[in-house]
Amino acid sequence: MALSVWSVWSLITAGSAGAVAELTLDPKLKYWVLLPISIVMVLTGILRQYIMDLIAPNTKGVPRVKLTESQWIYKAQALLANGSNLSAEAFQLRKEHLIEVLAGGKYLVKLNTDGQAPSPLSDPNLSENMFSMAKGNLANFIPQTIIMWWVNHFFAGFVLMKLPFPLTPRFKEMLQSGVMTADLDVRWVSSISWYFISVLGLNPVYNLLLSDTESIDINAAQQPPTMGGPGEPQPEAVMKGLANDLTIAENESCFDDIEQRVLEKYS
Amino acid sequence: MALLSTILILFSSALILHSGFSSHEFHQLLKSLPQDSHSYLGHQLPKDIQYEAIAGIITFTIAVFFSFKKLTYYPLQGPQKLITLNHYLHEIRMNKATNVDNLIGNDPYGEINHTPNFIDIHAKREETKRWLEQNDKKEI
Amino acid sequence: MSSIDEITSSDYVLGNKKSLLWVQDSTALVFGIGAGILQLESFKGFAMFVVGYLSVALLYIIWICRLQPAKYYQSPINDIFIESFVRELTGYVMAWTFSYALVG
Amino acid sequence: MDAIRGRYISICTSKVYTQFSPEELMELNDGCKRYMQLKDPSLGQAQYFSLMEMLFYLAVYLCKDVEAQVLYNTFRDRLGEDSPRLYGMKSTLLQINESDSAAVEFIEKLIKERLEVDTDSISYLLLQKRLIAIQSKNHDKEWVVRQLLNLIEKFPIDPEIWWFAAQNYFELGQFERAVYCLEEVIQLTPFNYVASARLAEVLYYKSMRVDKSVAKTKATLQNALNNALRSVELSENYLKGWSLVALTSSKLDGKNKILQLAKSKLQIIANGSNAQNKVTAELILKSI
Repeated sequence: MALSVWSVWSLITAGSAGAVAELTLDPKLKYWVLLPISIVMVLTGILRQYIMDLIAPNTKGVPRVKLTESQWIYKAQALLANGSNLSAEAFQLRKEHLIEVLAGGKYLVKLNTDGQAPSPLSDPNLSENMFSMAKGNLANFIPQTIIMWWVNHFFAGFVLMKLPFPLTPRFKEMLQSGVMTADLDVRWVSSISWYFISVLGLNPVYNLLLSDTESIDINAAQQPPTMGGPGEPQPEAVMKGLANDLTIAENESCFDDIEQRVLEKYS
Repeated sequence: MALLSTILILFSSALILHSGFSSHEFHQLLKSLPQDSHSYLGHQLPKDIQYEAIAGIITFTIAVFFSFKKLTYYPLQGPQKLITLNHYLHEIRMNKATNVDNLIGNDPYGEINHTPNFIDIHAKREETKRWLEQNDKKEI
Repeated sequence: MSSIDEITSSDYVLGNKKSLLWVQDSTALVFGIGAGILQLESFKGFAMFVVGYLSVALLYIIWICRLQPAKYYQSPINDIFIESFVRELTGYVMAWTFSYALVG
Repeated sequence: MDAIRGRYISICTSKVYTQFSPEELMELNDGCKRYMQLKDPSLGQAQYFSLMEMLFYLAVYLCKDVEAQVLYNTFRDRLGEDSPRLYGMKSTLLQINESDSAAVEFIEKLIKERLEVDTDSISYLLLQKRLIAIQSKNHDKEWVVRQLLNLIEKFPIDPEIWWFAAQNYFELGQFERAVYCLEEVIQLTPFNYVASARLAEVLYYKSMRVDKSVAKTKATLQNALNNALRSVELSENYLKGWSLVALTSSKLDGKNKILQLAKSKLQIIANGSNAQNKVTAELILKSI
């Protein structure tokens, strides 16, 4: 470990002093390879942003009873989480009421499939979710692959640029792919390595260019999570579990020494 | 402040571009020299280009900082007088963060507390009509 | 029950982080371009990044935060110095390589 | 520019315009339109649409029916008819252009045919609320409260219904129930310091009007003080919170320290807040 750290260090410090064979590159390379690749990458990033907005999953309609069911579950969770903002008596009152409601399954939606648990794969909700997830992944993945193929196909087989910092010879295979020179310094790299560098480093550029488009998804954030995503337990089990949690829940009211706290804080 | 910041950013971009171009020219010239000549081996970017580039970077950084403005508000109701606070960012602790709302008379939970969906529209319109009539009378 | 000091306004937390990120992103890119123009190589280039990054962070604390970063960030050291270090480093390296190749 | 935008956005998101007087509405309507014409580049798209929605309701309040219709048409052409906000606007338009019964019919039909089986988390709830609002004119408060309770049974986590129910109970003089509803609001939006202060206020009225025995009055007052303290703990310079702290602690024994603190805080608000708060704080300081 220590050795490798040392060797990297010496590499870094000695990099500029080492005699690097100077190649003279055609300046046209810059204007017809480096710039086009960069521009295309930035543009695809921006385009991807807009496409993601377009294919953002629509909020799907559910029957009203289903909504009621999930809201009661959410309410129990809210009481567990925020119960400390109530006084002890108020908490006790709600606790008893909610335990009764949840354990009794008053708002549970009766499923038509009697007793039979629906197979997870035939659930339309699940496939919908998977589809939207896949769409998101594809929107990320396809442009990347296309650009990589484009760069590899049209700009392969020559040295494009010189990196300003040295690398270990291990990178040679990756960064000089398609350049058939056995002992060329690793700092001379082909176009695919510019692709890699910009994939890593373009985040700040996107942030500067797209800084004012993020506010679109404000509306989506306001909705409370609805139950019934893939792999989540059935609402009946959730309700029973919450009823149990509530039975043992202790209330630690924030009013206990509030006077002291306020006095300390503001005087 | 914003105007100053924009001007500075433009100016510093010009500096950086120009120094980049000069540096480019210099290296093109350098390449036309024989590779083993004395002046090639001991080459260094001319001082004035270096200074220009560094000045460009520093100006840009300062311009970015100048783009921050002190927080300003108008009160939601009452006379419109600009309130300027003496800081650039919002405090995040809840009891301090809500001070701005108190100052301008805002209710961050208004969507709940003003019960906007239960407003009786006809009553509102009646009120307006009455007010308009009174105004007309006054003008006459 | 969480203490009152831990209750924060999430909008403002995010907003403050966003303005910091904007400062860091733009300066990192410009510093990278500058390093390329000056034709800095290896160690000097990285040193320039570290110096630039640190001085921008310090300037931010002094100028924008009024020396009280704890008021505006939940964990000042982490939020200002550590969180976006790698992001800015890669951005810097990209800008550096780009202008190094264009100029040289 | 930032400050102007901030003002309109705040008014729009906090819906405070629903409480404005006609004069203020007029000023807001003109100002907002002027601002929209400037085409501020930092105004996001979502914000733009919310401002447009506000302009629609302003036009309705100000009896500018044609303008409201035009705004609604713009929305419909850009976003389509099927979204909760659009439903709400449509029902309002029906109310002013045709009659209440037309709006009721529209909403009931929509709910029955569509939303009962296929709704997003807002549409059904929003339309039910509107329905109650439209019908409440022809019924008494008891009826409204019954309707609200039915709705709460279906949507137990919507704080707005709870708040409105509390409001109605308060006006009916049933303080105990109003307190319960407000506690629900606080539980659902834990940092709602306005609700805390409102709860303290209701408890204070309860102690004055309903409670018979001394011990009970004291307990209620203590509860009110606690809630008022909670609201100022969440918001340092909250005028209503501090006034209630001062008011309740002056009625209880042995709370001198808190009373002094509240007074000094009120003094600070009287010295350094906006014009409206200043006047109110001074009045309260005099009355205590």
